[in-house]
Amino acid sequence: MIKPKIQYTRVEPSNYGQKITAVLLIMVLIYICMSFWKGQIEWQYVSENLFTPTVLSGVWSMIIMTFLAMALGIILGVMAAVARMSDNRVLQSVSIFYVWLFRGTPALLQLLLWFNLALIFPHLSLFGLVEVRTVDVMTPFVAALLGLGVQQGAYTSEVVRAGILSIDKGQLEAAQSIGMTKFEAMVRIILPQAMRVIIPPIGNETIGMVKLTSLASVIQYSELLRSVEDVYYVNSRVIELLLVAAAWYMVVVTILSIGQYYVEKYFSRGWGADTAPQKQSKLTNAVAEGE
Amino acid sequence: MIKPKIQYTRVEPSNYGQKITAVLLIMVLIYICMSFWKGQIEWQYVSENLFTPTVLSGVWSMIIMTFLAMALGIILGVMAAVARMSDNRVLQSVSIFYVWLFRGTPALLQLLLWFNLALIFPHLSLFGLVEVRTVDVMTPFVAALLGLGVQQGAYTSEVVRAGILSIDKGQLEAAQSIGMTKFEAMVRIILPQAMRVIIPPIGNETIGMVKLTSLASVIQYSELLRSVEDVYYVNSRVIELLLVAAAWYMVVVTILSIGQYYVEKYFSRGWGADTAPQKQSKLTNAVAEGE
Amino acid sequence: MSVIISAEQINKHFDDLHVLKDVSLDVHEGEVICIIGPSGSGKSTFLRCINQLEVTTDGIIRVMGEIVGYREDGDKLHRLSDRKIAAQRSRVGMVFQRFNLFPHKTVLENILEGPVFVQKRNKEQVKKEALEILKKVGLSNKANSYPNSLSGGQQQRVAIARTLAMKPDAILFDEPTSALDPELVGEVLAVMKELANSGMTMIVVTHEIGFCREVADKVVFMESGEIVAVESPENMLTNPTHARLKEFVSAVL
Amino acid sequence: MSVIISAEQINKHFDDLHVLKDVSLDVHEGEVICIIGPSGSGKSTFLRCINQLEVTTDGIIRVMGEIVGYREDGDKLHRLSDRKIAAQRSRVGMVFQRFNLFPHKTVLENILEGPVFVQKRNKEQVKKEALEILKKVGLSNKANSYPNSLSGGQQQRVAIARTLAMKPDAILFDEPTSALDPELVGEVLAVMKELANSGMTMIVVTHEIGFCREVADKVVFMESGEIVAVESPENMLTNPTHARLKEFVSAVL
Amino acid sequence: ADEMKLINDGEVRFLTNPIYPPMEFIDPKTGVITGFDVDLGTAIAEKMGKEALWVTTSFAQLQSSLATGRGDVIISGMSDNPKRQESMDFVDYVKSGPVFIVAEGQSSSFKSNADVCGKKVAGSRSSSFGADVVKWSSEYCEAKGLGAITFNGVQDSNAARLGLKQGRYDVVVQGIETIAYQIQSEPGVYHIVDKPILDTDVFGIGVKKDNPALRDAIADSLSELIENGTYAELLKKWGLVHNAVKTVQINGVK
Ligand SMILES: Nc1ncnc2c1ncn2[C@@H]1O[C@H](COP(=O)(O)OP(=O)(O)OP(=O)(O)O)[C@@H](O)[C@H]1O
Ligand SMILES: Nc1ncnc2c1ncn2[C@@H]1O[C@H](COP(=O)(O)OP(=O)(O)OP(=O)(O)O)[C@@H](O)[C@H]1O
Ligand SMILES: [Mg+2]
Ligand SMILES: [Mg+2]
Repeated sequence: MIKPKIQYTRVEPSNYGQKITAVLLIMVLIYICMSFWKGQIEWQYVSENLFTPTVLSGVWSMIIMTFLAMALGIILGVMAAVARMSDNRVLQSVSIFYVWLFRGTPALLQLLLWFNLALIFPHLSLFGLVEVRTVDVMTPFVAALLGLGVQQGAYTSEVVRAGILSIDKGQLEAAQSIGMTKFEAMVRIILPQAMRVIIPPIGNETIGMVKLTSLASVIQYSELLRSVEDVYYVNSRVIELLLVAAAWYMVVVTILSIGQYYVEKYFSRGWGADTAPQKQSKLTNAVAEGE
Repeated sequence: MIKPKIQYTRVEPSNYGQKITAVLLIMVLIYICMSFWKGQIEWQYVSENLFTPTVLSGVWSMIIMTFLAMALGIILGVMAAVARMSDNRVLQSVSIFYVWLFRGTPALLQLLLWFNLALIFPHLSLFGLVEVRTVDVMTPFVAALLGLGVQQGAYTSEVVRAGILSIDKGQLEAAQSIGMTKFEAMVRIILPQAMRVIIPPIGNETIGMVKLTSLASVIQYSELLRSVEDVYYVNSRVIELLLVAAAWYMVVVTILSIGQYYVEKYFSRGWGADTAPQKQSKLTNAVAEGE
Repeated sequence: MSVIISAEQINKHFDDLHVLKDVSLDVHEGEVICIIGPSGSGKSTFLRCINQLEVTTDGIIRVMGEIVGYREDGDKLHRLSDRKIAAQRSRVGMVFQRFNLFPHKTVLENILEGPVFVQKRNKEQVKKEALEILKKVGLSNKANSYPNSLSGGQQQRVAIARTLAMKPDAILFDEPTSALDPELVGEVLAVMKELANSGMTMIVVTHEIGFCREVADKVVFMESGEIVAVESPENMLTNPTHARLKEFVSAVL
Repeated sequence: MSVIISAEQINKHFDDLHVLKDVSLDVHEGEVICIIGPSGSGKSTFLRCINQLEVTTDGIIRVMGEIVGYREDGDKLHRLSDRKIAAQRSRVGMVFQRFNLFPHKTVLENILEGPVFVQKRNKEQVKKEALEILKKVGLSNKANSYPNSLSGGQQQRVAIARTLAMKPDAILFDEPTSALDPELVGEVLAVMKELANSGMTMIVVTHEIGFCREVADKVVFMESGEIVAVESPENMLTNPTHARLKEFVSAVL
Repeated sequence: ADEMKLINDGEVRFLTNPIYPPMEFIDPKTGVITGFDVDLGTAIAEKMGKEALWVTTSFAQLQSSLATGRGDVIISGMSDNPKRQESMDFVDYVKSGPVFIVAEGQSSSFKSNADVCGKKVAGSRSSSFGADVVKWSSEYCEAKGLGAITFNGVQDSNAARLGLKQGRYDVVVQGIETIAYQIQSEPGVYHIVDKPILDTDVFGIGVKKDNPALRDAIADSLSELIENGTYAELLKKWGLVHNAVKTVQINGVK
């Protein structure tokens, strides 16, 4: 029943809606930019201070602290997650308590408590061998690292746990059936796969950490915010210096986001050629890629 | 080939490891508690200040701000996520830009910028009808709400997007095949299901928000931290007052966590009796339940 | 008998991949067409094009004589709005391999969703009809259960009920039994048979050769995006004209 | 012929649910046992008990004469450590319905994982053997592919290869073909047949009656946690002694 | 002359950061702002025939709050100095001076300001104390070969005192006007080392540069208060009698 075929030309809608939104939004943007430019902001203070040594060293301290605190957080987080999922009831309880305690209090408070630990423990001793004054150990750097890292660990442990739970139970069983213990299976089979689910939220939290380091300014750790504050306490140019800080934060965060993209890509190896009919992996993919 | 059956008694291992860890950990805990007790902390300041009107009103302001900022964040977040996933390129770009900008800068900075918005826009007008001084509108309360809520929206939009992506594409297709438009399907079918994946991270972020409100103290919004600061600036009992704040934070966070549990339960209705062989829902369950 | 669905030389590309190649097919009122063919041959894509879940790259599809997705204007085809496409789509039902029931709604709510929310029909009236349909598919007692508490076979029968409640002109089935445990296949096929006997126009992609033989009016064999053979169900088994079809049928059996 | 696996009146409860009821079975060297039965009858649980993925609540299982999971001491059974149980487990291979390949490792890495990491055998030596095995299952050219780039049938053959590389005393198959597209079932069954012919001791839970008839030495029919009948594969089809078995076989066919 | 500009005609809005007892702080019992500055501001407003309204903000936000019009004047124990005079005018109202304090137990080793040389000193980083101490150190310590002071700028003077208690710092520097209050509220903890290291520090009431009429009105009111004895009375009430200025000056610090 083949009829003579009419040669139709297809006409797609011209998308006026889209074009109008575009023009409107661009106008709003220009207006905002102009207001910033004409507002009571002295732009030369921004450009002058962007690359002063004080600000640059603040940026550097911020980056260092972000990475060290995240590293500590990830180590503690994985340990807490594995403890939570072990068969040992005691370890389970400790993990739950740890997460509850450190997720429950603000970072600022934890920083202040670590920094002022000497009020509670004036001296620290190592197996009775060496005894040191707490304030000598608990420098602003160490207090910031502990305050931020230990709290991060509590958050990370939940992320890691979700990642582990997202892995099909069959993976554990397959690993066990070739003779691995539960622990070996966790380390060699489950965790590497869980990484794909874990990395995106960890990426978010690293970005969060960049900004959290700003709190360390209260305990004299001289990161970026503290550096620009030092400048504006002298010249009273608050907004201008905050914009300097904002610019640097944006730069660091943007670079981190790009880094996150590549790390994610690395951890999804083996999922790339997704042609086989494995519904489960497609699904986890989708969750994971929702960065 | 049935052999005579020996009646064996099974002996489970006595779990020395577990018991030893338990005893050790309890000893450490007791030691820490005792140190706190004997340390240079004047406990009567803690108990005295726990229920003073200043502190209680701080707690109340913190709770109000948490809920309002989260509400604003969720509204903005859902809008941004839907915009990001729409077919309209302009909306997509706006959404991406929004998320990039507000995730990239610290909350503290955003608060300060909102609070000082008058430096850039001295007056605000509503369609040229009413004109008001920006500082009259931008009270500490409004600035805190905008600063925290708008930033939260950027984070929430990513959570919502991940939730939407986690829903099987078949759901959209089934909804379309009974005559829904993409938008209707999103609202009636996809989002309600995505809630199960969205709620747990939102729970985390609400807890984060409780603590984030402490930043609003810099712009004189009188939440909890600000209230205890007011007290310790006068009596110099910093650690004691911080412990008061910590106690309140723990209480609020714990209550929220319990609330989160019930909300999650509500949104998993229909997934409860998980007996049917639907691998996909079992999996998302596992991800979701990793609170 | 009038033509319900007609595909006229449709083509579909996914980027460089040419998935459907000049596929033409007419489905008449009350006809049951079975489509068989190896994996990746484009069976699902064909159904999805009919239901506009995919947009064809060339050729036209008509349902009840009306071109889908476009408004005809001389030799120009203007793309319809989302809302209009949705309305067209609701006139052809679709049953999916993986059921795709809405897990957050009960069985009854799943069935009411289309007629009440989309078609804006009277809720009480639809409810009565829905219970009727549920009875027909043998699930009267499950109206208030959630889908995930049902077996796969029960879920698929609910999916069929959901489609029926829309009063479609035709129903497309995409491998409706291949996600089911072997023991559960029978109950779904039984419902489909009854449906066919009641005169519903159906296109069924399936590997159940037995079902084809018993119910189909025509069997369409697809391979690499082309309709290679259209056979009567009797010939397909005993005396297929096409060599590849012969090979395929004996492999699947 | 020696007994490789013997189950002696084992019972398994999940809380209140009594899933295995006094199940006893001896499997001799080189024997192929097929287990069939309706969904939920405890077939998977039985295999999982043998491989200690579940702990029995009563009764004992021996592999090569050694009680699994426990050390015998007079009339007492002392639970073994995780490490020892893992070692016992590696002596019986297991092939799962959903393949369970490690998606982050290549095919070759999947196969090497057990022998190299667990059994600490020489990597180069094992690699040679692994390539040999891959050749046997017809996948020499896929050694460096990732599992998700393979079809289901190929994945299942890799899973079999992974198990073989462990040089197990017996292999348990839990519905190895029921997650596969119909066209892909054949290639996996072919590998399993060859394995059976080569003298491997196997327990196969399956719905493929054809395979049972051709390869099995005994067919075990389970229902509600009990072994209801043990038949020769010939009798099962033509003249089953048990009424329920007859019913089941004709339903599945 | 220019007309006096106020945000709302009948009231003077005072910007202040109430964390600095006894100058301004929140009374923990009532939750109400109080202190010397508060009393003085209220009196000045009264003299001008206006209502006094208190707007609190952090110290770093005072200047921008003045610029954005959240308040008409700043009165918050803010030192008058030439840098700040670039963005506002000051009506000087109280003398101050940074003074060293140590923990009571250390009092024997800190007999005079010279003993502070070579030690770790902490002070609020948003104040001018840091610059003062460094300058003093180079003039008095290093010049005499006594070793430079290392200055730690901390969050506020509270944090400095907290560090002092833990032995993190040897000495705290803070305004002479506040130390009496601290010693009274924490008896037996602190010891004042010596006289203030500077006697030229003056607190000023800040007014926007484009509002000279308001500045002059405040200066006039303050002069009247000094003359009629109200000023002296308030100083006495808050234990600040040594901090009195003789006459009102505008931008007195050069
Ligand atoms: N969204 C898509 N993007 C790109 N390629 C696609 C898409 N959907 C399908 N294809 C490809 O189109 C071809 C036909 O797919 P289709 O699903 O229609 O086959 P099928 O006959 O239904 O196979 P099966 O029996 O496996 O369901 C395949 O090669 C497939 O990979
Ligand atoms: N972990 C578990 N917890 C509780 N009940 C379980 C568990 N695993 C299995 N069961 C129950 O035990 C019974 C036997 O299950 P099993 O999986 O062994 O059946 P089967 O014969 O393999 O069925 P199928 O053909 O569907 O795979 C079922 O009723 C099942 O619901
Ligand atoms: Mg298909
Ligand atoms: Mg099973």
